[in-house]
Amino acid sequence: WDEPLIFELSRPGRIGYTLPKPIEDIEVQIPEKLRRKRLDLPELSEPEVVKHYTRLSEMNYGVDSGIYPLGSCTMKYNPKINEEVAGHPGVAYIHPYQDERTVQGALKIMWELEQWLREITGMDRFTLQPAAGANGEFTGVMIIRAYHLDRGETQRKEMLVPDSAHGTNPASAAMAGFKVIEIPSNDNGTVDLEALENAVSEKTAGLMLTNPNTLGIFEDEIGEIAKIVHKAGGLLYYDGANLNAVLGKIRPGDMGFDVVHLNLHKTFSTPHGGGGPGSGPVGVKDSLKDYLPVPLVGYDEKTGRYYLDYDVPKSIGKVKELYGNFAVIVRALTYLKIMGRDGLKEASEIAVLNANYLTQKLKGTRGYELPHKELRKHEVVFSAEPMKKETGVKALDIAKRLLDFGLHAPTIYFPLIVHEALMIEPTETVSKEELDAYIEALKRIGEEAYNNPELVKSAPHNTAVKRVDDVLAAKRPIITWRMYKELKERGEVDI
Amino acid sequence: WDEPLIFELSRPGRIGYTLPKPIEDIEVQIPEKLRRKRLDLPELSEPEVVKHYTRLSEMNYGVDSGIYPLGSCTMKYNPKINEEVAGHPGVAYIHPYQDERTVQGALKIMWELEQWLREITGMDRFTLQPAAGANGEFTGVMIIRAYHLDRGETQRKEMLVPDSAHGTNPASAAMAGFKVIEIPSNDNGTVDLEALENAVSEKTAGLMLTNPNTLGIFEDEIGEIAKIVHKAGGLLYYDGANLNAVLGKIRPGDMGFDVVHLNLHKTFSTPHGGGGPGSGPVGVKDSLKDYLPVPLVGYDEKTGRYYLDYDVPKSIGKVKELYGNFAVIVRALTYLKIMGRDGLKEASEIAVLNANYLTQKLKGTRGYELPHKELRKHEVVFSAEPMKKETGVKALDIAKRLLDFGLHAPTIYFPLIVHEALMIEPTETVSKEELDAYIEALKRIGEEAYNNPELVKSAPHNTAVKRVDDVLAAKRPIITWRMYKELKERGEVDI
Amino acid sequence: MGRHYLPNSAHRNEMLKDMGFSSIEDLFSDVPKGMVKKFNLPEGKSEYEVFFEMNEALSKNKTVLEMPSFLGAGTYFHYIPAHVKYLIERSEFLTAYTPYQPEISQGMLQALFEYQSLIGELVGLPIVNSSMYDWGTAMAEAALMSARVTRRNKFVVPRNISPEKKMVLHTYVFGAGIEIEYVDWNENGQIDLEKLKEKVEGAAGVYVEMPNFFGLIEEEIQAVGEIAHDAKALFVVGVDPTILGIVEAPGELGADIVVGEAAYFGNPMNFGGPRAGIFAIRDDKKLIRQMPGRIIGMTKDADGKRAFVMTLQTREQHIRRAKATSNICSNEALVAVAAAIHLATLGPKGLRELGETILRNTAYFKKRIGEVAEVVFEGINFKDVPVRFERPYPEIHEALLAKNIHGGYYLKPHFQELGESALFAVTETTRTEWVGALIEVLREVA
Amino acid sequence: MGRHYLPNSAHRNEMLKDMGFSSIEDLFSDVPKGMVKKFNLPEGKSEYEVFFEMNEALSKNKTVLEMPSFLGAGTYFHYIPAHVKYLIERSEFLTAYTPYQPEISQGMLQALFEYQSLIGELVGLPIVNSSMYDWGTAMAEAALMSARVTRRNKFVVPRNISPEKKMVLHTYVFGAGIEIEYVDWNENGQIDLEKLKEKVEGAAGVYVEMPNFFGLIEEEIQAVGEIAHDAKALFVVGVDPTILGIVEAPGELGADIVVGEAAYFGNPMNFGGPRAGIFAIRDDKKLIRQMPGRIIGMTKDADGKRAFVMTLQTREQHIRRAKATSNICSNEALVAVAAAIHLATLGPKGLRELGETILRNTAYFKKRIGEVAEVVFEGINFKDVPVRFERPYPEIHEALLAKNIHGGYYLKPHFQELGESALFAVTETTRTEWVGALIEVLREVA
Repeated sequence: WDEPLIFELSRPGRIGYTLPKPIEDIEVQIPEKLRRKRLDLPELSEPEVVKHYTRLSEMNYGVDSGIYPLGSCTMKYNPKINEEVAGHPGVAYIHPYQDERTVQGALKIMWELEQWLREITGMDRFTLQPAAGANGEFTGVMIIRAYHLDRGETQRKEMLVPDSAHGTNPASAAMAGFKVIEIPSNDNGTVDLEALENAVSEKTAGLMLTNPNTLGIFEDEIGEIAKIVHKAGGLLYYDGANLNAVLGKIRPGDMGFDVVHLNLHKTFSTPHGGGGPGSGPVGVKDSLKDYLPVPLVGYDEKTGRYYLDYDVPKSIGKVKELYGNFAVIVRALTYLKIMGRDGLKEASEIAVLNANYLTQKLKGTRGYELPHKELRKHEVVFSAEPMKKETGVKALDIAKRLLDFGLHAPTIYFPLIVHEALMIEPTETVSKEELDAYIEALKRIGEEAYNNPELVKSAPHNTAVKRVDDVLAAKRPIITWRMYKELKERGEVDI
Repeated sequence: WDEPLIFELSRPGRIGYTLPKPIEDIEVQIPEKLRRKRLDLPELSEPEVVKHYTRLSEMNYGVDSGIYPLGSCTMKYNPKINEEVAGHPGVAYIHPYQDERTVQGALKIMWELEQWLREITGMDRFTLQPAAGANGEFTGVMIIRAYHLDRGETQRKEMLVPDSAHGTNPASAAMAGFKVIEIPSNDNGTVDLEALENAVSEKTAGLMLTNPNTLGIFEDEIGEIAKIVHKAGGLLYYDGANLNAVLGKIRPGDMGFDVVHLNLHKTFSTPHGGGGPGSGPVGVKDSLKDYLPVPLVGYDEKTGRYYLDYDVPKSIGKVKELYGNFAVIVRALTYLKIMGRDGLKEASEIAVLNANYLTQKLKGTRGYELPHKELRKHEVVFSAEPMKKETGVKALDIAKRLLDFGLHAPTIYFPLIVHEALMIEPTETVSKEELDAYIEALKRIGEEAYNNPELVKSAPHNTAVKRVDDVLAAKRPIITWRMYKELKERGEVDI
Repeated sequence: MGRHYLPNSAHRNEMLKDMGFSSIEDLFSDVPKGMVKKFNLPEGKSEYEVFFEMNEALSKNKTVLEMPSFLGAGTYFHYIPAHVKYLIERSEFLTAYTPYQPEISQGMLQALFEYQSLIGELVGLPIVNSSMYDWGTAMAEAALMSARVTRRNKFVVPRNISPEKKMVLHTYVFGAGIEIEYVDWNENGQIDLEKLKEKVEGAAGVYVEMPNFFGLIEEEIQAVGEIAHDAKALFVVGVDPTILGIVEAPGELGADIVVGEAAYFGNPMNFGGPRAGIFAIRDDKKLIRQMPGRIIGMTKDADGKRAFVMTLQTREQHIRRAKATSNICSNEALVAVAAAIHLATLGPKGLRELGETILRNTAYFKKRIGEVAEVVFEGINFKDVPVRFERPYPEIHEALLAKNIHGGYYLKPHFQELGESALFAVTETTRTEWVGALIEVLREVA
Repeated sequence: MGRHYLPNSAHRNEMLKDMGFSSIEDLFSDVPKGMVKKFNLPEGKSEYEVFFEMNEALSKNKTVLEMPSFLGAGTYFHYIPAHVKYLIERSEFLTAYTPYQPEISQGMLQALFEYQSLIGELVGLPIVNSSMYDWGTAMAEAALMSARVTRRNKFVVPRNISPEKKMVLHTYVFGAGIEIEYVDWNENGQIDLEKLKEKVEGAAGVYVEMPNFFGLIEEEIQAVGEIAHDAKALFVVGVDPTILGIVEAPGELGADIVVGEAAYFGNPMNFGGPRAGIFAIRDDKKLIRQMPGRIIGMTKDADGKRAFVMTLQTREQHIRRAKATSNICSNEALVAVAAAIHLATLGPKGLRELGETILRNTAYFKKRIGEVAEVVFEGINFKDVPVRFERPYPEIHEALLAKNIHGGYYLKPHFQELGESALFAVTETTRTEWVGALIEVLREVA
């Protein structure tokens, strides 16, 4: 259905709030020139606010709505116990500057999570401060930068990034002041060793890599890769976006990585919240721990006390205010404790099982091509290039048509090295029936493309809104109610 | 969409639970003859359970979905703060037999609620034990029975009930062993005084009345009614179902009632839960307090301690295990504290305003008749008798057609004294826009009835399922999965 | 003062004018003079203040999370998986009412049908209603129903049931004039079959519990059924459904009516409420017609598609009024849905494991408590264990409480013959260190 | 061990066989030998055990509900109406990701558009993104953006901002080689305009806060803007948005970029996170092209119906990669939605009343604390008040803590010149009795 904007539901005089009275009615005058004049917020009662956002929520697809195989995003089920624990007043109602003696529970949780993450990654020390994956990447590359500078190697200003990498990798490296050097992939979909050999030099700061990579392919020459980079004096950065594939089985530290960021919201089942909050802890080998952001969490075995440790002499400083997304941290630890060693291993195995099941069942279907190697880890990237060539139906059309079946689309047009890419990551929490239905839908869309391409090109047909015009949105941006109102008044918009 | 039964989603081997291990692995043998053999529960993982019930919830209409003007049910908005407070561990995790010293908070809340209810009703003492309105009614009439018996008036076995009363009134009276005498209504829709005069006798135990009554009409001769019943030696019972109309303005005690039950889920904004839990506290005048169920909640001013008081010498006993629906009680007190004296009064005024607004705007519309007096309180009963006669469209059809507009239907075919009754109770928490839309929909359906009656008769058209066949359901009841499976196997059902 | 819940508060005058009224008082002009009063109540407060006050009060309750507790006696600390609570708090379930309009209530109707179905599997009977208030009222309604079905007016009940249930039963049957006849327990704490035989004649129904109030499995429950049926009485079984993963379904043991507490699944203790009474019967027209409570049935819609609807309503108060099978209207729907979700989560394997775990924990507890006090009855216990002390139990209770441990339920006030006994209970949530701490204190004081 | 989350755990072999594999290890055959290891981690536990453990740990935290607290300094105890939390926990919001498929994500897209719109009204600017990580990172991104827009490499910042924000700023601008120039405060604790003038030349941007770290309203904020603009620098205002019901919108005061903390609405303290950074700009093509973060726009669907979609994505990392305006990908969408719901609930009247109440409570607090200690600066305070003591503040802190009161944030480590000062804060949630208790203790120990 159509739900008006909250501003359009406003009626003068309605109130939705209650507030305690001031302790004492002291008159305080804001200087006239600073006094607020206009304030066009909507006026609604609480029941109306609740109805409005309840309806909006019903116009949204979440992990509890059905399969959500968005490649590289690890949309696994978010256990409700995470929410229950994070709803404890001991999370919401504590202030970050409280005396450490009054927040021992919080510090203990952060400390414990760090211990888990150390063992999972093979790293020696972690910061939980970064708010999301990209914030973690920035932290990691800043640490690499600080490391080289500290050693006087000011020339190490080049960060190597494979062409299959997430966009955040080059962006984060650039933010840290690095020059980004792209490394091509070979026919297997993995890093081209020769190109890597040619790219490394005394300017190399490091290589950012995710393994398995965004094609879902394990970089089987990771040993060689690490050797090349380390030999050149560079460091190896592990993008944890795909850790779910090897969780509990293989450790980035054992693969030769020096720095790693994790996405608690992907790998450790904390909800994605429609785009955040996430949490992107960064772990490093001992050699880099002096560069971590402050504060770290310490534990004094003698007194049994946890504390915030600001004594990190060469720290890069802070990448976010305070200590990180604590409410997300609580959820992740809850998940880890429930899963335990064997559960984590089984989760990644089933995630890999599901992705390969889908790969095997879909491959050979007319219109879809499976480039690179067959064996995948947590995700698979098909190409709809044949379909596009033969019918004009693009990856985007396939994605939209999937919505008609009540299914969420895969990630499309990424990684960039695959044309008409469909990047599918089912995760371990979907059932065989859901996978079968997804495969069935993709096959059916393939048939539709060859028999009735218009049906697919004009999809979706069964959704609340039809295909959304993003070109129009960019051409004449309408970003806020005040912009919209003004344009509307000027007759420049007819929405 | 169609969601399968949870049994149909079952796949052998899946598990959705976790349990702690036994403290010690002691072998205990259940005797062979008592050992469980078959157990055909469904097997699902947690994500599947969550998706299933999420989808089911999306196939249901609640107060947050839109207007829900179910007459006599007072479907007001349920403030979320009620849920927040009721979610405190101090509600969920306390055992009813805990030492009173360890549940002072719970007892205080019960005590405080009683004080509010006393003042609101003009009664002297309350039990919070009844689980729902009907359970409260039973409590109330049992108290009346005990009172008469205690006074040796064993012949008082007749309970008077107006013909406009809720079905629970006669049913509760009958359960308590009373003979039910129906009192007719007069043309105003109120109790026929003459008939009442004729009905009372030395056999009269009491009169059960709701005021305003189920037509939404205030029994303006309540003073006379009370006099007649009391003079005959009977007691006056107040059915609190409609208290929302006079909350904070008029007290049943001041109208002459001796016993009253309230519905916390109706009047005090606790959610209805799809049919329960409710809570039906019963209040009595001092003369009846010795008959209340045990335990009552006491407060010792000297020690400042709250306690459970089992010392009620003539108690009727218990009408439910333990102390009532505590989690509901917590919600009701939260609501009362927020509303306060003026808020309660304003709530009932707006409820009455809304019902009369609807009455005034709808009356005179072709097909709808407004029997009895025009002035209503919290609800109004229209009759679709003219429409039925002229077009064949019945109240049921109107109700179903309303669903097509995304609106919940009113209560229909009740009270029994109005033909083709549409009993509409908007409550105070709907907006003028919602009322206008409802009136508009009723008018439009009226027009449809005269222009295209089939459209209305075959409604609903836009709902998840079409009109549901309740005759079939009663003819060959299918009540459980095991019944269904058996019938299916025998080929006796095709659903 | 709550105006934030009242959208039209801002439009009073506008609406009144529109209707041709000049003030709200016009709308109350039919109220006799002097009847409208100003109430002596506190003024309304902000949500924050009320939240703070209520939080303060509730924080004074000592929860079982803060204080190990061995209370049971009909209320148990089971763990409720978090998703159960989350799902029933979705407002489409939480804020709806009885599904009078099935076309927009299929979600709640199907959820309740699933509840009925899950309970049906559990107790081994095909007809289940969508809930009573609690076990006690369900049992009392079973007594009333037995009397209606058999046209007899005696109901036979063992003495080893809870004082709560006895009181509810007496209140409920008073109006119908049904006599309650009690049967003693034998040396094993279980119903005495010989004494039962003496009392069964002319009975409308015979009731027995699994396990009984003393936590004991009634090993001769089938014989009880046979005795009842031989006397043409209905056989009514009350059951703690958490035992049904390991103990045979009462329906398979001959029960005509099964009652019990559904809230042991999916619902926390809540200081005793809300609960939800199980009510199930055999597929027998005579019984069905007399059954109390709401029933959801499967049917079709106008297109022939599967749909659910409230059914067999002609038994109910809104239609039959004084002649209804019960006065129940609001039931405990949401409690039932929570129980259903928990049951669907447990599945057959989980329910068995739950039963086994509790059985083992109870055996472990008996072994340990036996070191410091006397276990009153032999037999197989499930959750509850009556324990006798040499000292007055209230003294033991005080000593335990002083060490932040809550002991059991004092039995003596209701069962004099058991002396200084208390009913201690464990479940799957009982932690090893709790038992250790209890035994340690008892070693000193018992 | 988590198998309850893994439906296909029961079908491993069946699925492997179907695919022509014989074991899971086949699927890892491309992993170099010896790389797969057995981890040294605890075994998985049941949900109950983990719930119990986590509850035990979290209960060790002393919450502000149990201990009156006067901490502020960038994190404040505001009350969040219960419906806000309820609504954002609806799984359709909670468990979704970035709305890449607008056709099935209109709910989140519209909610974020409304967030942008509400913030737009609040700060008086038409372009708002759908959130940064927090105020600190938003401010740092504003510095980077200012440098990109002006092609200058100096950013001017007053010293009266929080140590946290300074540290974030330094880390963020390091890569871009931007120099941070600090401006002192004057005797009123506000930015010193003369000193600003000395440093403004060549600046990409000038930053100022409302109120500043000392809780003081920057009364000459317009002059700061003029000085910035005169030097062709961008004027960047950081704002605590809870003040904007009573203080003029920064957009109206000349700001080119407004940053701030959205999480003060709708989100609890959470030990400092998650938060959500406000980022808003003027409608200026040059600025828009350089703006960081996700932006939701209104558009049409194929039928011409209103719809929402992520827009202006060509600035972003997934398209522009190394040349993106920021690396941000996941943002704080749900935090922003919570803020929007809270704002919609407050409305204009509520926001004004909130501001007034805090302003009055702060004034009351200043009056009372002035009885026992020295208020460091004159001026109008909002929430935070720097208070100087004669004794070392840590001693005062200990004395307060012993009485179950948490005092303010110790300023000396970061602002030596303020001596034994601490930043005390109040909000609308501060209770009269808290202040009373504080003053009583301070009378004894201060």
